[in-house]
Amino acid sequence: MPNLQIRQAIRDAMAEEMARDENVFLLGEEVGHYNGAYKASEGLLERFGAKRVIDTPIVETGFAGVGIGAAMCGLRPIVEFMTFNFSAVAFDQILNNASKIRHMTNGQFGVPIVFRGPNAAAHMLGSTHSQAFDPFYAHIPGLKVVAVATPYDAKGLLKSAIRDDNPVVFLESELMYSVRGEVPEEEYVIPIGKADIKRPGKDVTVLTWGQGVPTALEAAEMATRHDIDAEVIDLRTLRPLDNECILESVKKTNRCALIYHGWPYGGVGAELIARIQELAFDHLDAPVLRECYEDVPMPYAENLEHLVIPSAERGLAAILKVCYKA
Amino acid sequence: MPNLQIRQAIRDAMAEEMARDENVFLLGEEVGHYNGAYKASEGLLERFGAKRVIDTPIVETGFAGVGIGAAMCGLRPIVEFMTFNFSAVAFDQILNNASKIRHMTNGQFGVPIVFRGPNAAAHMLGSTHSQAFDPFYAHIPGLKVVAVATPYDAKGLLKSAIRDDNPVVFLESELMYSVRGEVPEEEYVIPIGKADIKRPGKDVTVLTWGQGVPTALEAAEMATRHDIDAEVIDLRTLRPLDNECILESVKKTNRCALIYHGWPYGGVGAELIARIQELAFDHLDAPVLRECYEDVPMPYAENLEHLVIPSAERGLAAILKVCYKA
Amino acid sequence: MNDFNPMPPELVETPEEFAGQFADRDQTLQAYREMLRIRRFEESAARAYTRGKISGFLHLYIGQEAIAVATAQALEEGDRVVSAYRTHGFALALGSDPNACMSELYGRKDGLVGGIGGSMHFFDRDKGLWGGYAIVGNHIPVATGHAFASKYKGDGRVTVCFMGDGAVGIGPVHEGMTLAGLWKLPIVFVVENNRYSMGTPLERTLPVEDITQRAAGYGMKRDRFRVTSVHETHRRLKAAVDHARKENQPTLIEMITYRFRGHSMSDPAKYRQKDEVNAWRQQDPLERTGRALQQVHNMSEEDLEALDDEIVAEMRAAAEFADASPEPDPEARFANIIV
Amino acid sequence: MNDFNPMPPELVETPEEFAGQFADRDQTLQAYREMLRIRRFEESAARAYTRGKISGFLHLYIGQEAIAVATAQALEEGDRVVSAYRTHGFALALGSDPNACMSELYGRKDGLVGGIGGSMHFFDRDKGLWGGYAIVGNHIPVATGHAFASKYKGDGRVTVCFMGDGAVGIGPVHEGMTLAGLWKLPIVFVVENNRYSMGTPLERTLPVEDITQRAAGYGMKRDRFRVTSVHETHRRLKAAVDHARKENQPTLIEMITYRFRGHSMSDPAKYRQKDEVNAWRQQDPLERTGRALQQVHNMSEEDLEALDDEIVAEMRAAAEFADASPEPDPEARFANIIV
Ligand SMILES: Cc1ncc(C[n+]2csc(CCOP(=O)(O)OP(=O)(O)O)c2C)c(N)n1
Ligand SMILES: Cc1ncc(C[n+]2csc(CCOP(=O)(O)OP(=O)(O)O)c2C)c(N)n1
Ligand SMILES: [Mg+2]
Ligand SMILES: [Mg+2]
Repeated sequence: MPNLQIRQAIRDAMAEEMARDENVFLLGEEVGHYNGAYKASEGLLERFGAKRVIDTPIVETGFAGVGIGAAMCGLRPIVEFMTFNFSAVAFDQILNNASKIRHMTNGQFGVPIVFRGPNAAAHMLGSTHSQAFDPFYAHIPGLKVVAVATPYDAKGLLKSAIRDDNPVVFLESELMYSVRGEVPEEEYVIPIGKADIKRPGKDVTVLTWGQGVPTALEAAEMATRHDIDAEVIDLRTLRPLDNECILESVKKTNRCALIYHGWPYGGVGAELIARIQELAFDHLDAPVLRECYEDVPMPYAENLEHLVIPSAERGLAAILKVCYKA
Repeated sequence: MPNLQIRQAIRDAMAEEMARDENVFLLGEEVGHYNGAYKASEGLLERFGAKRVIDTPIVETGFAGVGIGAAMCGLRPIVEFMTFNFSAVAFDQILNNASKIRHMTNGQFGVPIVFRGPNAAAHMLGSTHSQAFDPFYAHIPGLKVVAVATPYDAKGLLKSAIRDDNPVVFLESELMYSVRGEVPEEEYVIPIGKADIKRPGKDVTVLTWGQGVPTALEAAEMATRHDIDAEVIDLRTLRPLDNECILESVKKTNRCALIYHGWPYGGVGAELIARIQELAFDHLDAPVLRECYEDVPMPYAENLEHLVIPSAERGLAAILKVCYKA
Repeated sequence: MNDFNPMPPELVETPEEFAGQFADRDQTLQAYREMLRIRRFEESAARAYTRGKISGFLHLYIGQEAIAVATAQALEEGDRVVSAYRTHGFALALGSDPNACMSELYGRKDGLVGGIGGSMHFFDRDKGLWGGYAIVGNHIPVATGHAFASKYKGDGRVTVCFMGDGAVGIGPVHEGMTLAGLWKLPIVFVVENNRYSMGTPLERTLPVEDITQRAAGYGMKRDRFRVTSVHETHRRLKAAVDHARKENQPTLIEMITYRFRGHSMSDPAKYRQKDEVNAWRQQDPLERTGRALQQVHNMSEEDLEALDDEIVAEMRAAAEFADASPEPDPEARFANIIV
Repeated sequence: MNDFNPMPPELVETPEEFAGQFADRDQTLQAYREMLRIRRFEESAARAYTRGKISGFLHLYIGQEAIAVATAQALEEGDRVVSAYRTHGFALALGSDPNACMSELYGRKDGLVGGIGGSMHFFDRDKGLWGGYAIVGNHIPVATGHAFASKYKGDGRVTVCFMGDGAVGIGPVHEGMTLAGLWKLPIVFVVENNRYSMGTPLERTLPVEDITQRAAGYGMKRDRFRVTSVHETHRRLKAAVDHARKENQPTLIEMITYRFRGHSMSDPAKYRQKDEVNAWRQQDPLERTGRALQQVHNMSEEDLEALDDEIVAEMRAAAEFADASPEPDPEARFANIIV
C-alpha cells in the first residue's frame, strides 16, 4: 500500500472527488497558485484549473458565504480555512447559514459543503493562532464535525464529507500534516459517525481525537509499564458521536480518561463525560478525567506552551488516576 | 423596597455606574433615541447625553471592537447587543481581542468591558433569533460570563460587571425583562462567581440559570407533590462556576438535574456534569440528567417551539428520574 | 454625525412626465394590482398579528411594494431574489401562493416553509425566492455564492440581492461585494433605502449619504434613484440585470423609498414626525399609480374599488386558509436535520 | 480577475528632485540609521530563526522600513500606532529596546510582552506601540476604539492604524472605517500595499487597483503614493495626522511599498519573478537614502560602513541578550488571566 502523508491523503481525497463530480470545487486563501499554506492542495490548480481551484482574498465570511450560496445551487464546495482560527470571523455564516438552512427552509435547500483546515495549537504561534474550534462547532445542530489523525482516516473521511449532503466541519492538524501511514490504492470511504479503536485494551478507555491521538497512544504505551492495558479510541467524528463504540468500551473497562487538544470548559470533552456518566453510570468505577489544555490562552514561549499542552506524561497521570494507581 | 422590572434594574445599574464613573458609557443599536430595543436603557440618553449613550449603525464587529479599543484606553464601555444572536458576527472580537488582550500583552493593557443583551429563545423568533450563546462564551478563558434571572441579581451583578477589570459577557432574557422583584433602594453589588440558592431543599439539586430559573422553580414546586424537596441553584455566574456551592449541595442531596435554556451538546450543562462527577463521584446516587432544548434549530411554529423548549413538566420528569421515582 | 434631509426629494415632473411613467394601461393596471395585493396581504397580516394569530417579528413592506413588483417583472425564470426579513412583498410579486405565505406567518403546516421559518425566513424556490435571511447582511455572501454558481455552471441566471440602508456598514456586505466585483459575477445588489434602520435615521448610520459611492471601490457600476413607479424602477433595474446576464458584471443600485409602518409590528415609530411621513405618503407609488389609472386611463373610482374588493377578498381568504391550516406535525422539528 | 502591473511605478525624478528629498543632512542620516537598525535587527532575527532560536511565524519588514521610521517622526508623545503582525519595524522606530524586541522573538522573560506574545503580538505601551494583532483586519475596529477614546476624553491624541493590501476586503476593516468616518474620529488608516498577501498578488484580491477609491464611501480624505523616502512619507503622513488631530477627521492613505523577503520565514516566495524583485530593489528607500548620503552629502562608503558596523553590533548584542534571557517563569502562563 502506498505510504502517504496526511496532507497527501487529503489532497488525494479532494482530487478523486473533483475528478468524480464536477460540482466539487475548492476555494480558500492560497489554495491554488501557492498549493495551500500547508501544501494540502498541491497540484490541484494545475490539474483542475482556476475555475475549480480558487484563490480567494482574505474574506472568510465572504468565501464561506459564497460556498454556502453555491452549495444551495447544487455545487459541492470545499472551503479551506488556512487555519480554523480564521473561521472565527466567519462564525456567523457557519452558525446561522450553513447549519440552519436545510431545517429553516423546510428542506427546500441543502448545504452540502465541507469546511476544512488545521485546528488546535501548532508550535509557538501564540494565543490567536493556536485555538481549537471543535467545542464551538460540535455544539451546533445541523453540522457534522470530523477530526482526523491518520492518512487513512483523513482520506476516507474527507471523501465521505464531500459526498455528505450536510455541512461538515473537517478538522486537520498543522502538526500532523507530515504524519505518514498506509493508504489503499483502491477507492474507499469511511462513514462519518464511526469511532475507531486505535489500540484495543481492557483496563481503561482513553478517548481522544485529532492531535490528541498520538499523545494518547503514547500515554497508553507508557501505561503498560504500570500493568495497565488501555484501550485508545479515536473518536474521528465529534458530531454525531459514536455512543455505541464509546459505551461498549467503557462498560468493558469501567474506567475512562480523555486526552485531547483543547480547553477544558464544556466542549467535546465535557459532552463525552456527560454522556458516559448518564449512559454507563453503574459501570463506572472512577470518575472520568480529562487532560487537555490548561485553562489559559496559549502563550508563545516554548516552555509555557509546553506546560499548557497535555503531554503523554500528563495523559499517563490521568490514566493512573482513573485506575486508582496514582 | 422598590419593586422593579428586570429592565429597570438593568437601567438603574447602568445609570448609577455612569453617574459614579464618567469613563462608563453605553453603545449599541437603538440604545439612545429608541431607549433600547427592549427599553433597558430608557431615559439614559436624556440623562447622560449623546456622548455617553451612543446609537451605532448595525456593525457589531465594529462597535464591539470600538468598545475593546476604548477599554484599552481606560474607558469602561457597556456594549449592548440587541440580542446575543447578533454577537455571532462579532465573535472574533470577543474571542480574539476581548478575552486575550490582557494575557497576550502581558498585562500592558486590560479590557474592562461589558457585553450585555438578551440571550436564548424568546417567542416564535425562528432559529436565527433564538440562540443561547453561553456555551460559546463560557468556554473561553479570559472572559467572565454572567446570566441573570431576577431584578435584584441583575442590578447587583451588572454593577459588579461594569466595575470588573475583565471582559464580562452579561446575559439577560427578552422573555424576562418584565419580571418584577424587590430591589434595595441603597447601593449594593453582588460578587461575580457566586451562585444563589433560589429554593433550598434536601432531596435533589437542580442547577439552572437565566431563563431556566422560573422553569426549574416550577418543576421543583411540582416535585413537592411527589414528596421531593428540591434545592434549586441559580448559577448566576457561568464562568467562573461556583464549584463550592454546587458541590456542597450535591454532596448533601446526592442527586442532580439540570434545567436550562440551550442546546445539549457540550456547553455549561455538560461542564457542570463533568465537574460534579469528577468532584462528587462517590456522593452521586444517580447520573446527573439535563433537560434543555432538543438538539434541533429552533422552529418558528408555536407548537414546535413549545416542544423544543424544556417545560416544567420535562424538568419534573428529570427530577423524578434522578430520584428514581420515574 | 451628518445632517441629512428626512424629507423626500421633491418630485418635479410635468403632467406629461407623470403620464409618461404610466403610459401603458395594462402594465399600469397590472403594477397597481400587484402592489395592492402586497399591501392588502400585509394589512391582513397586521390585523392577524394584533389579534394574536401571528407572533414573533413581522416586518411590513408597506410603501416599498413597487420595488418587489418591478423586480419580478425584471427577472426571467430561474433567476433569483435574495433578501432580508422584509420579504412578503417579494414572495407575492414572484407568484408565491398567498395562502402559503399567510400560513407561514401563522406558523402552520401549509406555510411556505412548513411553519418552520416564519415571516423572517420566507423561501420559495420554484418562484425564485431564495430567502428570507434575518441576520443583517449575512445573505450578501450567500447571494454572491448563487451568482458564483451561475457563472460556474454557465446557466445564464441572474441573482438580485436586496438589503436595507442599515445593512451597508456591516462586514459581510463588504466581503460579498468585494468578491462579486473581483470575480465579475452576475448579480445586482439593491439597497432599499427606506431612510431608517429600526428607529435610526440615515444620519446616524451613513458617513456619506450616497451609498453608491462605494461602488467605485468594488469596480461595479452604480445607479441611484427615487422609487416613484413600477415602470421606472423596472427600467433601471432591468438595465442592471441585463448587464449582469450579458456581461457578468455586478451593479450596485440604491433605491430611495419609505416604509409607512414601524420597523416591525412592535415598533410604534415615534421617531418620525407626522409631516415627514405625510410628505412621503404624497409620493406613495401605489397611490400615484392609482391616480394615474384614474387621470391618465380614465378608470373610475368604482373600477378601482372593485379591484380592491377582489384583492381584499383574496387576502381575507388567505387569512382564513391559514387559520384553518393545521399546526405542523410534531415530528416536523426533526425533519431536515441530522439528530 | 484584473491585470495589474507587478513592476514598480517608474521613478521619474531629476537629480535635483532626488537631492530635494534628502536635502537635510541630519534628517537624512537619522532616517538612514533608523531604517538600517530595523533591517539589521530583522536580518539578525532571520538568522536566529534559521538556527532554531526563534519559532512560530516571523514576518519581516525588510523593504518597508521607511514607513515605520516616517511614522515615528510624524507622531507626538501619547499618539498610537496599531498594526498587524509585521511590527518589528514600528517597535524599533518608536524606540522600543532591541533587547526586549529580540527577547520577545526568542520567547523569553525579558521580551516586550514577557515572551507571551511572540513576533505577531508586539505591544509597547510606553513607546506608543499599541499592537501587534494577528487576525487579519481585526485591529481596525480596536484602533478605531482608541481614536474614539481620544475624542471622548478630548486628549488630543492621534491613532495611526496600519494594515496590509490583503486586509482591505475583510469586514472588520469596513466596519471600523465606517465608524471612523461616521463619528469623525482622530485616526489615520494606512494601507501598506506591498503588492502581496502571502503568495497572492493584488490582481487576485482587489477589484480595483486604487484602494483609496473606498475613502469616498466613508467620507474620508485620501492619499496614495509610492514610498521612496522617509522624508516624503513623513510629509504626506504628517498632513493626515494633523488633519486628525486638529479637525477630528480620518484619512485613508495607501502607501505603495514592497517586501523583499517572503511573507514569513517559512515562505520561499517562489511566486515572484527575479526581475520584479530586482526592479523594486532598485528603488529600495534604504538604498536610496544611502546613495543620497554619499551623492548629496558627500559621506564616504567608509562612513556608512562604520555606521553599519555599529548597528550590526547593536543587533548582535540584542541577539546575545535574548539568548541569555531566561525562559518566562512557569507561573507566567497564569498571570493576567482569571483562572
Ligand atoms: C447583525 C444584526 N444586528 C442587528 C439585527 C437587528 N435588526 C434587525 S432589522 C434591523 C434594522 C435594519 O435596517 P435596514 O437594513 O435599513 O432594513 P429595513 O428594516 O429598513 O428594511 C436591526 C438592527 C440583526 N437582525 N442582525
Ligand atoms: C482572518 C485571517 N485570515 C487569514 C490569515 C492568515 N494570513 C496571515 S497574513 C496573511 C496575508 C496578509 O497580507 P497583507 O494584508 O497584504 O499583509 P502583508 O503580510 O503583506 O504585510 C494571511 C492570509 C489571518 N491571519 N487572519
Ligand atoms: Mg432601512
Ligand atoms: Mg501585503
